[in-house]
Amino acid sequence: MSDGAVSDGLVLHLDGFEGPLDLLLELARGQKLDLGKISIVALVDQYLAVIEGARKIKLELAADWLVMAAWLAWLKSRLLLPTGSEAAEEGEAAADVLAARLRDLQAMRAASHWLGGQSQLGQDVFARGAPEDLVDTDRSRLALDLTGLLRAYLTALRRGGSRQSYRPKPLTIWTVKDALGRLGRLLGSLPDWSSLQDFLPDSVGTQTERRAALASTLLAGLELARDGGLRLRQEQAFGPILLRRELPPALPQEVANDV
Amino acid sequence: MSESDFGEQLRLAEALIFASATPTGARQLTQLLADGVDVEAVIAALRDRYAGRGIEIVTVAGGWQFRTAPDIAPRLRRVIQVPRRLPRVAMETLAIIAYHQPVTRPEIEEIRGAALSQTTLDSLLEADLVAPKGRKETPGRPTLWGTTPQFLAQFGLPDLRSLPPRGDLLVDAPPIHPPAEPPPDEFPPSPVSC
Amino acid sequence: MSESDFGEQLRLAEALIFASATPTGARQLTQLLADGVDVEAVIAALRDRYAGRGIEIVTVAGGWQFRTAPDIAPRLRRVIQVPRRLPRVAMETLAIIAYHQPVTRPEIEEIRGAALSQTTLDSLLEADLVAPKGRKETPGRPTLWGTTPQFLAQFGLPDLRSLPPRGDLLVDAPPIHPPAEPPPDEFPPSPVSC
Repeated sequence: MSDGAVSDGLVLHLDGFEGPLDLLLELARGQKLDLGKISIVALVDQYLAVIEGARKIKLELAADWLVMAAWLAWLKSRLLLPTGSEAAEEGEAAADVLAARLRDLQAMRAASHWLGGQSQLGQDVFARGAPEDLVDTDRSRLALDLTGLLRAYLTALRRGGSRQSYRPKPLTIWTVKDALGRLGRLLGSLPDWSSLQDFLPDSVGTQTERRAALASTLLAGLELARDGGLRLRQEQAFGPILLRRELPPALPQEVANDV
Repeated sequence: MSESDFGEQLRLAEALIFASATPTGARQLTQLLADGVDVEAVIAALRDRYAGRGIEIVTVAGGWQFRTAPDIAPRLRRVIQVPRRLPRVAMETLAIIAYHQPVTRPEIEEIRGAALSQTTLDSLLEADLVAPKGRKETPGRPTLWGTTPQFLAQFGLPDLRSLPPRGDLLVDAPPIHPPAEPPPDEFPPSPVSC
Repeated sequence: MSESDFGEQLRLAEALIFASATPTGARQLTQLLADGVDVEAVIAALRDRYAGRGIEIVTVAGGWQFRTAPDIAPRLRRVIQVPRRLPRVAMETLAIIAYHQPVTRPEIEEIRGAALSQTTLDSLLEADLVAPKGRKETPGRPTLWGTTPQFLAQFGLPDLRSLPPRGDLLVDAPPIHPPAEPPPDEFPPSPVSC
């Protein structure tokens, strides 16, 4: 992208440019005029000439080069209109934008150049090659937080739980079997009629458990009655259920009242 | 060699020793300095120049190097605390001990569903986070473990009752194994006095 | 403060700046030095002491650092391995990021009028000269890029304000239009302090 290449025009190698804007900037500088008084129209002509020349050499030309060419052609048509018309003002505004973009790029080129001229660390100046680390790290303390503890606990429980076979919660219900045992033990010591309630376990807590125990004890009583081990009796509906050990068969007169 | 030339050699040697990542040897200096310059004389002059200053030239394996003056180094030293994290296994074990204390090692293993290494328990003991709390009166009389006051301090807890209740943690109530005896269903399990 | 005490403060400051891998800030020095010691005066005295020597104190990236004198670079490069310089494209991209930060990749491409290759961005990132600075709240939320403290250190800049004003860069190329009305995409949006 030397000046020579640009002035030759037709033998320009576009590959050397970083895009249409780069070429435009180079052309603008090639005018060797005060950049402030550069003619946008002349610039457009030059660009279009270069692109035309390049197309003669290689037909494939990147789209952005052609898009820029089309846009510049449009811009030129606007700039050539008599001043004052709406289209002409549109063109001037567009020329302003182009000029601003070129100025920006030019400024960045200059900035890049300025940076490149600085004494670069590791290139032109060197810092200490073996800096001394005067920092001691004390790792004796522990970093602990409650969230971590809880997370760890849940992880442990989940893992532990997943490896265990399912064990149902032990029943606290007073079963028929329990009632049978208790009835068997207590019945002998009660010679007369006793209420079913008397055979409930002492430790049963909630009301539900108490009712369940009552049902179990009744079932156990019926079971024993069927086997002839005891007798049950209820005077009226929902009245207390009484039970008694089966007496020797010498006294059968109460059978009629048996449940 | 003129005095100003020698001064220039000093500048070069000083810069190279400064910029080198490793000690600068005589061979490197010879390569850099003008022909015929006495390397030892250059070093001696530099040593003089830095005498009594904050930095000095020392002879180390393979050459010369700048070092902070020994009397100053301790004053520049800064201690940065970088707290360690507990390994995951230790954290889990600690959590189980905290929530199930007093608890035996086999019980911890059953809850975690994994074996507990002595190293893990040792690390918790060493950090003074757990301590033995007597023995369980079962065959083998295994040691019971509980947390320490240091545990509370580390987690910023006033007491063990300040641990979030297990019920708040376990919405989906994963199956917690019921120990042989009725489990302490409500939590916290008999906060051990610390 | 007596002269010998001030000398001791010089030694301390010298040692700290010398030992550090990165520029030493005023705050670090204040912490180290005796109460009431004027840090700027200490630095000035150190600067005098190293004037004309092989190493010197420079103000860079928000602090002070010892560096080799620029004039002996050509000699040092014969014995010290230096990395390759950044290619022109990378330098231009870096300049655009420095002046327009925070800036998105499409904006960089717009200014250069050319696509920005991944290699270029990678090389700047790898050299720790640029870093992502959040995202722009526009469709696609593109990453915003800015320079790093390493950028300042590498180019010997005390801060981003030390970059030459854009106007000064264009002395050879005065504005095409009278600057009365700024063009739509005006420049530079005040270099952000790092």
